Amino acid sequence: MSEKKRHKVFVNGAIGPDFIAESIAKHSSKKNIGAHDIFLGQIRNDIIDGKTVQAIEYSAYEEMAEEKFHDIREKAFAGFNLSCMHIYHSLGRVKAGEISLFVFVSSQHRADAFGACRFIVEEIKAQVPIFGKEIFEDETYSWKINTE
Amino acid sequence: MSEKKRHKVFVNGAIGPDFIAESIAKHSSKKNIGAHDIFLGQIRNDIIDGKTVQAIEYSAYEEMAEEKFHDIREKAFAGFNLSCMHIYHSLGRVKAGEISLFVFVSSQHRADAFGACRFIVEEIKAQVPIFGKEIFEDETYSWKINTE
Amino acid sequence: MGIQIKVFGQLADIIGSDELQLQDIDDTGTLREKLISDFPKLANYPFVVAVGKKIVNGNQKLNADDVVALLPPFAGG
Amino acid sequence: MGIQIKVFGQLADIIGSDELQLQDIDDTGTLREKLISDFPKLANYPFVVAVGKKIVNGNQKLNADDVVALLPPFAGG
Repeated sequence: MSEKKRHKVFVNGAIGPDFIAESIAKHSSKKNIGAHDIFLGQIRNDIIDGKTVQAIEYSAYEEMAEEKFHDIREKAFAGFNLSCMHIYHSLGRVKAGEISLFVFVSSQHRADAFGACRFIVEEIKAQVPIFGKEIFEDETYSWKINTE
Repeated sequence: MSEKKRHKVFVNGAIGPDFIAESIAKHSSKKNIGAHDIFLGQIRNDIIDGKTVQAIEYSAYEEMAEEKFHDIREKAFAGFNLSCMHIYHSLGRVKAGEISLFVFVSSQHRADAFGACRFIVEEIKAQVPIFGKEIFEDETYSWKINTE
Repeated sequence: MGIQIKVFGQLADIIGSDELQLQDIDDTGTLREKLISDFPKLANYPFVVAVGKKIVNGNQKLNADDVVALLPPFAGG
Repeated sequence: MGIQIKVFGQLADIIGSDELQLQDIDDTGTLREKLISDFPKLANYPFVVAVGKKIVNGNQKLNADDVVALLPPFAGG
């Protein structure tokens, strides 16, 4: 199934709106698609102990992360009726207001697109060894932990 | 609440990827946003009685539709913790592979973004008086009915 | 009483116009009966009546200045 | 038996390196004890051990060629 081919998930720095637009445009040739769901994770300028986050610096155990992303892909295709899916995640520094996660799921019908997109985002947060330093305006930092 | 200001929902013809990219880019200044969920409805080249859909031509009872969109906005802001939301829907002809619905929901946290986006799409399909002619390659047509 | 009716989508195809004027219509029940009598094909098509941009459930009295619309199934999204 | 360990995120801050070599470690239970004895601050930080890119639940025997990693809580997304 050529739609299931893997691409590199990690990208250096923030994910730009133009990159997202290009991804969307590429899908106009897939005319069996009726619904896309796109999740974007954006860096918040949270205030932690009185200091404002200006960026997150992401690192990962890349070999294991790639394996986990692959598992998540397989589970998403097994559990939902999808035309295609793409995941991109930043490594390195991403500033507040910029985008660090881009999940793009396409299906004939919206229920599968919505269900799979949410599943994938939850799996990424829980299963993939990615680490984030929240960097404050004075360049001190604290380590981020996924909670919500 | 300035975030809740209304904009025109209906646009003429397809919604382009560049328009979507611009919308995303505008949100980089809202640094309390952590999660965006974007739904895109794309025209499928369904085959109906042996004929292939090449486009849908949308019309609407516009005055009532605007009122319904407003109600949906109010309900979404009441039911979910949102930073902002935008809905765009095409009128006129949109070709197979092109985008006719763009729902863009932003929140601090992903649960609200996912929940609200899905709520809004379901409400649009069920509540808003929009009508669609599925136009075949020989320019004959049949009227679309939302089912799924 | 004469009322002015907006007609949308497939219903405009069947009726042959996107506007319609009818006389002696007191409520939405009478409207429905009159429409199906004038355009028998309508009996085979589901539609709803909106008055003042709100969909009517059951029967509702009509006034001369009401904005009345006939709506086929929705297809947005 | 000596094993090579990759160290990530906050744990690398605490240990002061992103790689570690330890002797006489037969299983992940012993690894945990040795780590906390060498770096007492680790006792206050939750972490998991991955062997062959899989997270270990409970205790697992280690071989010299195992790829072992110490992982702090995930923060992707």
